[in-house]
Amino acid sequence: MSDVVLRIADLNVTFTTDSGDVPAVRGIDLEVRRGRVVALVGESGSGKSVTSLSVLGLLPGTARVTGSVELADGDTLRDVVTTPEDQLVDLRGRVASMVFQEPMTALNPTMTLGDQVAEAVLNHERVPRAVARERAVELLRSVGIPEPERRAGQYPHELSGGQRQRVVIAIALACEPRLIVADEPTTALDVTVQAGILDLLRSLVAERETALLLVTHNMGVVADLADEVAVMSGGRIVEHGLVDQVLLEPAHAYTRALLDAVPEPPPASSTTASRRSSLSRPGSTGAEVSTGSTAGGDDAREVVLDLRGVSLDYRVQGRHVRAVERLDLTVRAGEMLGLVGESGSGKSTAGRACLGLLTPSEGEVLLLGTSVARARGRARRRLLADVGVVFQDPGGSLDPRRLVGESIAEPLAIHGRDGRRLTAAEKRARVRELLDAVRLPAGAERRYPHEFSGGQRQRIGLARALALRPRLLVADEPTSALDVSVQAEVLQVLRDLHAELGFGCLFISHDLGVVHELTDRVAVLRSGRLVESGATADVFSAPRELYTAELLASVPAPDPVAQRERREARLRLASGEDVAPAPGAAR
Amino acid sequence: MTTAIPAQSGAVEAGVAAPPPVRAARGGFGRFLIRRVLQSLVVILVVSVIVFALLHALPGGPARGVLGQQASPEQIAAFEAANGLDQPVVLQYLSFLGRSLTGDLGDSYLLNQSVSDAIALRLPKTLLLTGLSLVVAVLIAVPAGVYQAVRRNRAVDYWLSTLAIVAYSTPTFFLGMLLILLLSQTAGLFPAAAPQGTGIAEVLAQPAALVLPVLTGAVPIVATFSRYMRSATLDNLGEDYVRTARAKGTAYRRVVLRHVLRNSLTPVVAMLGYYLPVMFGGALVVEQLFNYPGMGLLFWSAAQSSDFPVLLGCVLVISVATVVGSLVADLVQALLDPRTRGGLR
Amino acid sequence: DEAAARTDVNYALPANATPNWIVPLGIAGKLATHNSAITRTLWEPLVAYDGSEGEMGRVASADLADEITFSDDSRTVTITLDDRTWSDGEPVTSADVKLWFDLVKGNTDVWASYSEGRMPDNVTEVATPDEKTVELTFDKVYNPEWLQASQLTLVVPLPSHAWAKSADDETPDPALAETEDGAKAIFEYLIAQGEDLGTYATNPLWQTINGPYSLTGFTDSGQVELTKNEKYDGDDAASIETVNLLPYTSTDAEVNAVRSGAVDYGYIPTTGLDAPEQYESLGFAVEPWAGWSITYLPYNFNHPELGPVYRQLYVRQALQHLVDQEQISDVIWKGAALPGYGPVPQNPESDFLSEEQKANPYPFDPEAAATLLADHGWTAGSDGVLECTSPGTGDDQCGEDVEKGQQLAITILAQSGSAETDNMFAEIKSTFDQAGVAVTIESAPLNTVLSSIAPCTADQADCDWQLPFFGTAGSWYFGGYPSGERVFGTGAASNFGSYSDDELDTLMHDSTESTDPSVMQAYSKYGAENLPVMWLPNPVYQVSVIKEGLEGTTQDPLASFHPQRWSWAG
Amino acid sequence: MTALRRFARNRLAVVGAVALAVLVLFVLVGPLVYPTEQVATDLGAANLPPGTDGHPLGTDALGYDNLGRLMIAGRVSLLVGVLAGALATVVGTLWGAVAGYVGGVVDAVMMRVVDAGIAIPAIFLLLVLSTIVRPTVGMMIVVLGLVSWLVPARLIRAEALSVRTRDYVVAARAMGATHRRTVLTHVIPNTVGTVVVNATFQVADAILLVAYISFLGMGVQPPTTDWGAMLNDGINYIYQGAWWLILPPGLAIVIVVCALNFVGDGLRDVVDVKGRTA
Ligand SMILES: Nc1ncnc2c1ncn2[C@@H]1O[C@H](COP(=O)(O)OP(=O)(O)OP(=O)(O)O)[C@@H](O)[C@H]1O
Ligand SMILES: Nc1ncnc2c1ncn2[C@@H]1O[C@H](COP(=O)(O)OP(=O)(O)OP(=O)(O)O)[C@@H](O)[C@H]1O
Ligand SMILES: [Mg+2]
Ligand SMILES: [Mg+2]
Ligand code: NI
Repeated sequence: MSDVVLRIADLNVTFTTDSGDVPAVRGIDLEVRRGRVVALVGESGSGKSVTSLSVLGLLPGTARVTGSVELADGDTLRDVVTTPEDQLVDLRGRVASMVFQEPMTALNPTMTLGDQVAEAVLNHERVPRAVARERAVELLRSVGIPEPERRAGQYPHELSGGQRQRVVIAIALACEPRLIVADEPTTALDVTVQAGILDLLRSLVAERETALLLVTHNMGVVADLADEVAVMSGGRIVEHGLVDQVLLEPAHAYTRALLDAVPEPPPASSTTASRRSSLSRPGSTGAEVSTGSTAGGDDAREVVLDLRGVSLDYRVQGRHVRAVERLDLTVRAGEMLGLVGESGSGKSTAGRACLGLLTPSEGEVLLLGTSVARARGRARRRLLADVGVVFQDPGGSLDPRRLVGESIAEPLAIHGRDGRRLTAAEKRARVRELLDAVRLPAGAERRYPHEFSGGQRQRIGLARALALRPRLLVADEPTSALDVSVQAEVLQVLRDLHAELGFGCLFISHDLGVVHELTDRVAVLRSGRLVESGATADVFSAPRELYTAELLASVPAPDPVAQRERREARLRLASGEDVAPAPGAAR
Repeated sequence: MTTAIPAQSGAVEAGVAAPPPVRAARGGFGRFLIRRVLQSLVVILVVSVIVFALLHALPGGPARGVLGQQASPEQIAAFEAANGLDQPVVLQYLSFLGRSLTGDLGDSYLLNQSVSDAIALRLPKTLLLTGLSLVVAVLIAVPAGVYQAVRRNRAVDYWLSTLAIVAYSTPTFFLGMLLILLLSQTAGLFPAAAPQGTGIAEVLAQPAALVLPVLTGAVPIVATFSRYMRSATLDNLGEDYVRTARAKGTAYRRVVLRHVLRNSLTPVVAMLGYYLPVMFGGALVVEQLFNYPGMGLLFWSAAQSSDFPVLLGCVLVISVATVVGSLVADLVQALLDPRTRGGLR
Repeated sequence: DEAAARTDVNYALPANATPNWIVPLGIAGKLATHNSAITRTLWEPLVAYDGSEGEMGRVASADLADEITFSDDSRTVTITLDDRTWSDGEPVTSADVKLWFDLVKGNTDVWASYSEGRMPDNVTEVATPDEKTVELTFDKVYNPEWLQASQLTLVVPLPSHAWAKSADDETPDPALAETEDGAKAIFEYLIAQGEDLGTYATNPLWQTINGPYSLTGFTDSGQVELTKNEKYDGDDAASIETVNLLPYTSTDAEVNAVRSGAVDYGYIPTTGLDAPEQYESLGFAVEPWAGWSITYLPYNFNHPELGPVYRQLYVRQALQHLVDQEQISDVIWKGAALPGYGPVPQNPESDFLSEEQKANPYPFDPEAAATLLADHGWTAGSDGVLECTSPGTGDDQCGEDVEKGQQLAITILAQSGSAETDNMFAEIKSTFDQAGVAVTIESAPLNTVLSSIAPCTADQADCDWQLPFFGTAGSWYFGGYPSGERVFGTGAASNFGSYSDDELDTLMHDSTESTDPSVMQAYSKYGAENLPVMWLPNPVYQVSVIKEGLEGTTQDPLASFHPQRWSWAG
Repeated sequence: MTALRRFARNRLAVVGAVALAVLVLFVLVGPLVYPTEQVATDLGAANLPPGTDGHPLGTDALGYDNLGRLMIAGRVSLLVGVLAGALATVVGTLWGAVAGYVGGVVDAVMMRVVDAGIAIPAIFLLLVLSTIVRPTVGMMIVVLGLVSWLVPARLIRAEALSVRTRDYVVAARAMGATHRRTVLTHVIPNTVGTVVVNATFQVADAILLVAYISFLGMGVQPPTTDWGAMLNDGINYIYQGAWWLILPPGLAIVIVVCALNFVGDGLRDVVDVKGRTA
């Protein structure tokens, strides 16, 4: 037997839906060998997740599968498509495990994280429960969850998006499987943690010869980790080859387009020369112009969002835990403020507070000049009519029982437009427009959220946020699940709209490339505190805080060669931190 | 609206100035309990006022019912004077309240017993029988409902559904009759009467006689609970976490048992909270059919014969059971689903 | 055979009616028949008057009186006592009779069988010339039959040597009862003891008895065990050693017990009469137990609109013609109710019953009804309901106070909870409707019905009831003597419809206070013809099932059971 | 259209819908096709066994043709059952959803009201009501609804407590949706499984309760009747083996409830978009 761990041959997956059959995967062949990392990239909705789900036989009941998916169990290859469920159980987790794309809903809400991780251990190993639990804590630690002992006793809803994603990764690593299928394992992670996870995966591959099927849209990650790349489009693999070859000399038109769309990574750090991608996006100049104007300080513009010394607490096991400490932020009309920071640093929490979903224990949130906390009833509604929201969890924030069209039209239904109710036809027209803007096919409005891919759902959420003409947009990781080409287009839509409407925007993201490209100013959060803020260009080119520099250095570049350099630079920086803290680091 | 923002998720309680960490925990729950107990007292008080008012709104008063159609006006007047019924309703209520607070529920008009004796005699028996039915029912219904959900839209599911519906739409009385006819009078397997005798021990000593009444009481509950269980399980089987659990290599059975079951118990827990007052109130039909005098019968005959003190006593017992049931259901749900713990504050 | 070997009988008590009183002094709410039946097996009355021997009359073997002699002027009665002893060996004496009078006289406010002007008010003197003789003097002349059947029967000689005290540790002293306070104290003491159900089988007070049975078991749930009184020295000795009185929570529970053989003497629902074989095959005889009662619907003669209509005899006659008692009894009640045409109970037959009542003056005859109404100016309106179109007092007119346009539309307020009753009124509604008398049936629990039909005058707000029914178990049970002054007498408490008729009043007065024995028959005739109420079939007390081999079970129409007469054949 | 198709795919749901339609035809059109005397009694022809004198199901104690009676009775049972069941479900669901969703003081007050309602035994309430209200079909529906909305209120509140923590509800809130809108479009639809199950039980309850409240004098008045009452009357004849008095009304009730249940399941399938994952 060769080293083949996974062999997919002529795989076809078709979904039966109300609106007819949806072919998701159309005859793909793929092989993953021991110790190899195969990256599956491609357009959002091209069938990456479906392919990875089929590896573990986890497709929903509405899927029809033909072809074969063989997994190597010891020396035998077993076809997942034909193996009955009760035998698959033995393979899952032990031979192959999976990291799911949407970590927010992937965890059981009523079970502690420790138990959920320990369960994976207990499924395949005969160890005492206590041992399994210890192992769970170790796993949580290895994926970079702070205070793993305490976190093990917490429930999923008490974690940030990135933390949950790491728990899901911990589960996948639990039994040291021969193959890990990781579906966008780092989408919700900030770059530093992402770098850590990538290091972890790399060491697994290197030491245990674990095979990795990595689905991702982040070309930087591909460049950093992958040996081979398969590019998917429209359910087919259009190009497959070694990483250097595909990334540097793409053969297929689609691959080229994809790479073209990669946003320019920010400078790695002040000490590292940034290797600019030769293909800078044309739109980026526009962004820079506007950045320039903001930097000039146009304080006459109306303040649409004003956080004044806001502190936010959560209550965990009866104790108050501070998530955000005395945060000051302002967003002016027409301004885009990027909020970046480590996973779990309180970005989403701050975002929720802006919308009045959390009441600050200190300080005040002024939305369009009014305190959200004090606004009630009609006043509150009128206030929120001018605010668009994108939630971090694209799946969870869509009502599973409503058609996508209804969800997108919901703000219209709530607020009408210009103080008037819209007719059904008007709504339908607006929904079409929005779907088109976020590059979703017509007809999508008649399907349900679960029938979409992760990236598609995220775009649905974005479409909903833009349905009205907001004066303020609070977007929590609005593009994390998008492949670069779609992301580029969506960002362009955002930018155009922004130019047209002049809304203010709080843009929460861990993707520094996007932040760099899009925002005028940036604020950096760490452990709930604002550590640095200023014009994006300034902060990114000359970070005052070591933390910021570290963040920047962690951004992987989409060029394998360049990425190797960046990685080394980052490691240097990290070790340098121990020796001599950068001047001006206020801790 | 002056309440907290509802959309605040479960355990999140932002906006409260942070008290010392550890005391906050106990204080939070302790305060919740105190508040609930106070609310419960109000409920019980209100219920007693309503029932009292309704009783006195009934035309004619209790005398006719107690003394019968042959009673003379003098006797009726004497009866009313003796029982304080000639006083203003408010005074009557206050004196009832005063006595209840000292634990004296008064004497039955008809039973030649004090109300507390009458209740003390029947309550344990009723609790035993209905409690057994409930336990049996839950033991059958929960697995049955889960099984049906797992086998959704297969023949078994249809058959069990139909069975549950048939069982539910059969009047309990008829069901009991059928069981007696088949299992007792034709097959001779079990006695047709529930265990006779006063004490719990005596009742428990006759397990064969318990079978039919417990079964009769359990069948409708099985039907109810299994339907709710099926539905809730179906909801949860569609959740993403099920897929995650399966991906870990957890066998489907275990996924259902360890993950889905717990998350699907919400309606059953809510129903269980509701069954507590039912247990205290007794199951009239079973008691009537199986010659097992309990709370149901006590209440029913008191209602029929205008035995006000007994009626009020029973209602008090039932209201206490209601508020306790509702509290327990809330606590259990919070225990099962950490997201809802915000409600406990 | 098997039956011969048995020494016990299991008797089913009425459903959901557990015994709760045994003291032979009744108080409010404790008067249920099964209570007094149990009491009577422990303490014999002074005079027994019932139907336990097949017809209504005195049952001398079951009482303590020997001879009852009325004086010529009928003002006094001399009663000599049987030569009997209490279970503790003390003789039964005239003092024991006197104790009863003393106690009841001093406590008329609590003694439940009290009725003003009757016992003990009508007895002006109780003399005890010797140990075995009692002489009662009455305030006026009364009908001796009435006295015997309904007044003397109330008297229960009490063991003065044991009970004439007001506390456990006192020495009994019959003289104590002669003072008013003493009487009250003793009464109170006895009642208080009687309120302790748990001690019924053990309290020494209740061990001093003179009846054929003693009480040996009394559980909280109402199960009673009677054991043959070995010290009994009367003529009514028991044959069955142990009688178990079993309580049931419902008829269904009882029927199940019957079918499983746990009951020797029980009852079944009326539907059982449809197919008695099912019980006969189990070794039971099915026997309806007729009650000494009448069943009727009182007309509310003071109803603002319908009162004047009801006051017209021809209307009542017409309506009575529309009630098909025979069919209702046979088909709906399956024989578990017997037609009744007048104020005197018809089963068993008695000397009180007139030929006229027996013959039914107003048999089912819709045509006769139609004629009667048509002849008095009632014509059908557009909706088919009869309407008075010719008001006035002439012979062919509607009658006094009946207004033009008054519709013959009646709301019957019927007792709910019985299929037979429901069906009976569905049937009545159907025949009435066809005859142009619109009927609306409302139903409510017995209590509600009774509470909402107090005698009233037209100007009272709650005088809006028209024709109520409360007779699923018989509307009115009589004592031994079926005189109706409490039901039909002008102004009587239970005369709900305020019926008032001078002639009937006279007849009823005479039935108690004249010595003419034929007066009851005249009353029976007049009541049957004048229709103070609407007569309906009288439901039986219960449909009994009696185990084959159990003898001596003649069913007393007074609904009392006499277990001492029972025996197993063989 | 897709909803209809989704519904139609659940074959049992279609069977249920058809059965309901057939029953409605049976009670509405039946008497036209098979006319019988249902007003005047006929004691001469009472208690006939099936097949005699052209009575396919025999006659009852008043001589009414049983088959014809089944049709008449069904009108009341279906009307009262469905409407009272619907009333209780709607009121209970709304109440519970609002309480669970809004939370806080509102929840406490609303749920204590439910507690109080549950603590007052229904028997007692009906008994008192029977002395106050006149029995009409409308009144019956209201009264039955009044005593049965409490359990769904509790059930739905429990569900709402967990639904309100979902992100999509939070999202609706953040978009400025009114409580009303959130409850109606997000909270309740996501408790639909429980609502549907409860609704079928409510209908069964209501149909049987009509007979029960007749006992207290609040039921339908002669010559009308309902299935529950027919069944109760019939049960008296159980030892005689008079199946024709018991089975037809019993089956009718079971069919209605079963059919509604299957229709409910079908509706659930329409809303339950995720379907099976196993
Ligand atoms: N409901 C909750 N209960 C308790 N703790 C919470 C809750 N939600 C978040 N936290 C904690 O608050 C901190 C900040 O979380 P937040 O979701 O704001 O992070 P974030 O910056 O959005 O991170 P990410 O990039 O991973 O999404 C984390 O440590 C998290 O564990
Ligand atoms: N359950 C389903 N029912 C119907 N269609 C589905 C279902 N799941 C996925 N699809 C469709 O299948 C296609 C492939 O989806 P998949 O999730 O594999 O995309 P993806 O490549 O992972 O995209 P992304 O990068 O956005 O996650 C999409 O067009 C999606 O709409
Ligand atoms: Mg995907
Ligand atoms: Mg976040
Ligand atoms: Ni509000």
